Amino acid sequence: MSAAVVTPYTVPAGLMDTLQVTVLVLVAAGAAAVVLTRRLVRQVLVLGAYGIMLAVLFLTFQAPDVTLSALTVGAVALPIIVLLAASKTRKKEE
Amino acid sequence: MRPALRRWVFLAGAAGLVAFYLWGLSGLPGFGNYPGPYGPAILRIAVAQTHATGVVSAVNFEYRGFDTVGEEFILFTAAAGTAIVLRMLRGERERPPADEARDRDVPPTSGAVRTVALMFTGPVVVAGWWLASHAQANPSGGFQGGVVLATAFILIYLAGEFLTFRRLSPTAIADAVEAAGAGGFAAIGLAAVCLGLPYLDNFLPLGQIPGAVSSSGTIALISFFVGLEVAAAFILIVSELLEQTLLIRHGGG
Amino acid sequence: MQVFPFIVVAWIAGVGLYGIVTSRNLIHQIVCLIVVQSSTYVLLLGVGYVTGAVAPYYYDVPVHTPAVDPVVQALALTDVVVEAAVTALLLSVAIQAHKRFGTLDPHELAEFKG
Amino acid sequence: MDQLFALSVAVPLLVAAALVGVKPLLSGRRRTLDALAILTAASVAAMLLVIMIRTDGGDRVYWFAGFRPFHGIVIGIDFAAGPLSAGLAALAAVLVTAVMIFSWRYFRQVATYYHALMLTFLAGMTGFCLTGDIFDLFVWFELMGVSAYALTAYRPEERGPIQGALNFAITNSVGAYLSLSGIGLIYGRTGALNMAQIGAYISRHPPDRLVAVAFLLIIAGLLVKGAIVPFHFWLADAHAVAPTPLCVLFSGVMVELGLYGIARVYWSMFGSALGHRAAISHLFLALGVATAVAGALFCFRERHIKRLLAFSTISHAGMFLAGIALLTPLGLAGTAVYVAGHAMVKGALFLCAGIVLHRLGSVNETWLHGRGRHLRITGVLFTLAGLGLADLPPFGTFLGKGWIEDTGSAHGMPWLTPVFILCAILVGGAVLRVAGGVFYGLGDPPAEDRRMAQEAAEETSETDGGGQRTPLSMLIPPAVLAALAVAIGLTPLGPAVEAAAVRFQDQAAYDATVLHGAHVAHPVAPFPVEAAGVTVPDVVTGLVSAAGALLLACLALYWRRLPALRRGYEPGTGLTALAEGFQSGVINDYVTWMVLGLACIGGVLALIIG
Repeated sequence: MSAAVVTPYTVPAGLMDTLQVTVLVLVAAGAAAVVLTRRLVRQVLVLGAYGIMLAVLFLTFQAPDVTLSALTVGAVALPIIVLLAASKTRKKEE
Repeated sequence: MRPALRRWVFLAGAAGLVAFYLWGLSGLPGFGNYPGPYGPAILRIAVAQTHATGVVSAVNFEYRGFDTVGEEFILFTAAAGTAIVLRMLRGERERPPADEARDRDVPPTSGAVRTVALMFTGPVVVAGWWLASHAQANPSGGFQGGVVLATAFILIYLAGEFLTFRRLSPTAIADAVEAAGAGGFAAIGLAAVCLGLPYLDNFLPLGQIPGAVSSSGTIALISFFVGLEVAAAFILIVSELLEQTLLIRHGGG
Repeated sequence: MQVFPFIVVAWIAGVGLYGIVTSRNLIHQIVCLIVVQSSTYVLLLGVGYVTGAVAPYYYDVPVHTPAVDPVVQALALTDVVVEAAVTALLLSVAIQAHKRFGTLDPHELAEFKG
Repeated sequence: MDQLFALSVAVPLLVAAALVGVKPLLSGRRRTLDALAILTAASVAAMLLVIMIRTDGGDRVYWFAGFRPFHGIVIGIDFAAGPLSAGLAALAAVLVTAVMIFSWRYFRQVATYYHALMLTFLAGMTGFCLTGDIFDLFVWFELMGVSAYALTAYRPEERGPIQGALNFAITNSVGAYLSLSGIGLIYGRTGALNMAQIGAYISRHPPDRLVAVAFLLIIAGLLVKGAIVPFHFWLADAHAVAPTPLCVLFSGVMVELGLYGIARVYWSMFGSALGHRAAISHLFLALGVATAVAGALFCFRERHIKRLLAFSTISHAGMFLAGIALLTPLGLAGTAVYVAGHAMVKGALFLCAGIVLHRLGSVNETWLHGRGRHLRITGVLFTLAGLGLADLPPFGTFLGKGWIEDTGSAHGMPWLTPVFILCAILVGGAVLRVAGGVFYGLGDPPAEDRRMAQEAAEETSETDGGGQRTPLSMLIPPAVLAALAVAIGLTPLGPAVEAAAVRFQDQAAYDATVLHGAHVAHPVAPFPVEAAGVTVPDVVTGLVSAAGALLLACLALYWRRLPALRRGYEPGTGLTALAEGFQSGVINDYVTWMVLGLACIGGVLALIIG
């Protein structure tokens, strides 16, 4: 089953490959950026951006369902929760 | 361990583990060559068997529905756990949020933000509802819909109406909705058992047209309950955290 | 392209673990845990991908068009929920730790080991 | 009867949801809540016991939503249970019941969520034991984990819990995600999630690298859960701070579930595909023995009673892994009996520690010295359970350990016997030292270790404490557990347990049962079946262990009164500095050790597979 299938809806292979590689590189860089951003509030923003990149990656992997989840959870809900926790713990330090 | 030493120990270990992983990758079919047979088998039978055109939903709520029961209860447990962990401690008291206090030191939410946020609330609720009720057709489902529904409540908070947010989502009601969502899912499974069928059997009529809102039997119903559960769980978690941030003050502070 | 996505998976997981190991702030550490878990989505969707196939939705595509694996997508969805749940719980524990001890540094917290 | 499979998970989940849903109605009706939770746990235990007995003649498979496999392709999720898996789940349910009864009077006030979380925890453990699907295994693993993290942090009034809960949650989550990666890899290779189907697929092919990588990653999370060196650090931190009733579950069954998971994935999926049985057996034997010895040494030096018991659990986890790693039916049967016996005595010990904490407000051995004299019944129970932990016949523990040693000797590993006896002596000696000092005031209080004293002093006010009498509802559970431990030792279970073990180890029979609905009447044992009965060596090693433990306890208690050697050295203290270095309490360190440990095991696996 190794031969690539072709359907009327198939994106040309070269285009798809380029797209996937580009987004994969972006995701890899994004992951590093999330980890290396040590300031919390800034990290939340980077995390949101990383979530969006993941969502795009999943779209290129033909997974619209997971894309939606990655957007709603990874790019919206999780950053909000982390932001709340960060702001709660920051207040004390003042 | 001292941080510098730890970093080197970790890097050595990680290098070894990654090398081991790469060594093993030779046995994995290359990217894009998924060999099956699970996926193709599902794709072959799903639409005819469940009348759901969204095969992922069919897998989530039907073929592997039992996983989803566990998953919903993970979320349920996490919401309950958040509540248990963040209970008010001795020496803590609630005070009015800064923007409601008499000596307010934050500027009021700007009119623009307020208007935009409130304007979006309605469409977001509609979008969430639509997503939760179209699991059987489109890339959507109770999970995404639930999160979007919860977002609507967060928008109300963004509009500067935290007390409204709190009033609209009192913990007891959110708890009840959450329990109804998670419990409802488990109960649908039990209903099948009561009919003498295996747990989670799709015992409802599947409808005539695959993909229509009323098609696919229990899939649509389960997706709806999942939506309830997810929305309520997220609202609970966010409101617990918001309370921590806005209302609770330690001791004299 | 044959193994590149799987190398990215190792990179994401490795970077996330590196973040956990070097972090001096619990919330930062929890965010790194999110990164570690995100590697599993990429892995799952990566192994189920079929070059040239469509997404597994037959709403406006004829039934039996070759599609990518729907099972991994269902698994990834489950995984996303698990991530959100674990993160929320961990963050609330971290908040509690900060309230109690006034710090989020794992080294300082270890002094209060009980 | 088959519906019991689904009900044993669905019922506790449904009750948990119902308890939270009608929370406002139940507030202030603590007893209703307690009764509901106890009733649910007990009925789950009953269901699982029925399953255990009914599967005696062969594994039973339950297909959710009725999706049976066609042509060997599985499209749904199954529960596939035999006596061992159902028995382990039943053990979990029995312990949850005992713990809920104990909590009746133990907690002054308790949130509704506590009961709900206990029930989801139970459902997670049950699902984990019964499932036949590798991803489903992960889901229940996570449900179990999330419930356990929340319950560990349940008492945020105290200083400790937060640290322990965080270490526990983060290390276990990292392990779980590694497991999930392994599941992804094996799925990418086989296109299947059902363990039988995966096993059938990969054993048709020569052993290959990807299978080894997937195996290591999948067991990573289970090794963490199973507290195997060097993945064990979270355990002592979590036990020290978790509410005492919860410790019973952590030590008695949750850790063992991790090891069960390893056995399950090995014998249903990887056993025949990996090949090289001898080498793999040695690898895990080494891990097990290292864990057993390290846990026993750390146990003996500990003064915080709950941490002490936690380290003894690590030591036993190592012995269990060694028993499984022998790969023989008798080894597995011995482990099963050992796990059951250990769960009972360890549960009794923790519950007694809970009573001490309830009445005296401390778990610091030094401070408590001689102060527990008036807790007569508790003292007797604690001492008896301590002897049980030291494998005194007729406690079930001696039988399990004896079988493992028998099969070890028969397969060219006679050195296993002295190692096990040594571990039992150290662990039992530590527990009996506590018993003698706290409840009978024997000897001298052990030297005050400043750090440990501080830790133990923080462990206070879990309950209202200081009651004049120990409530009966707190004494009955440990007494029943100790009695059950004796019952396990006296019941002639040998042939039945060994038959179950043979069945568990027969991968072909498991495949046929799950994939083709076959009934395999006579599973094939991988090794000649040795007789499982009470033999003279079993009794002798058990007696030697118990006597050694008593002697060691006396030595430790009267150390300073001995004429010679009495200056400058306190038994067990030499390890303190070493322990400080490893058991640092810093999550970063724990994750580092985990990665390093996995890399080492991976390297060995790579050498084995070649």
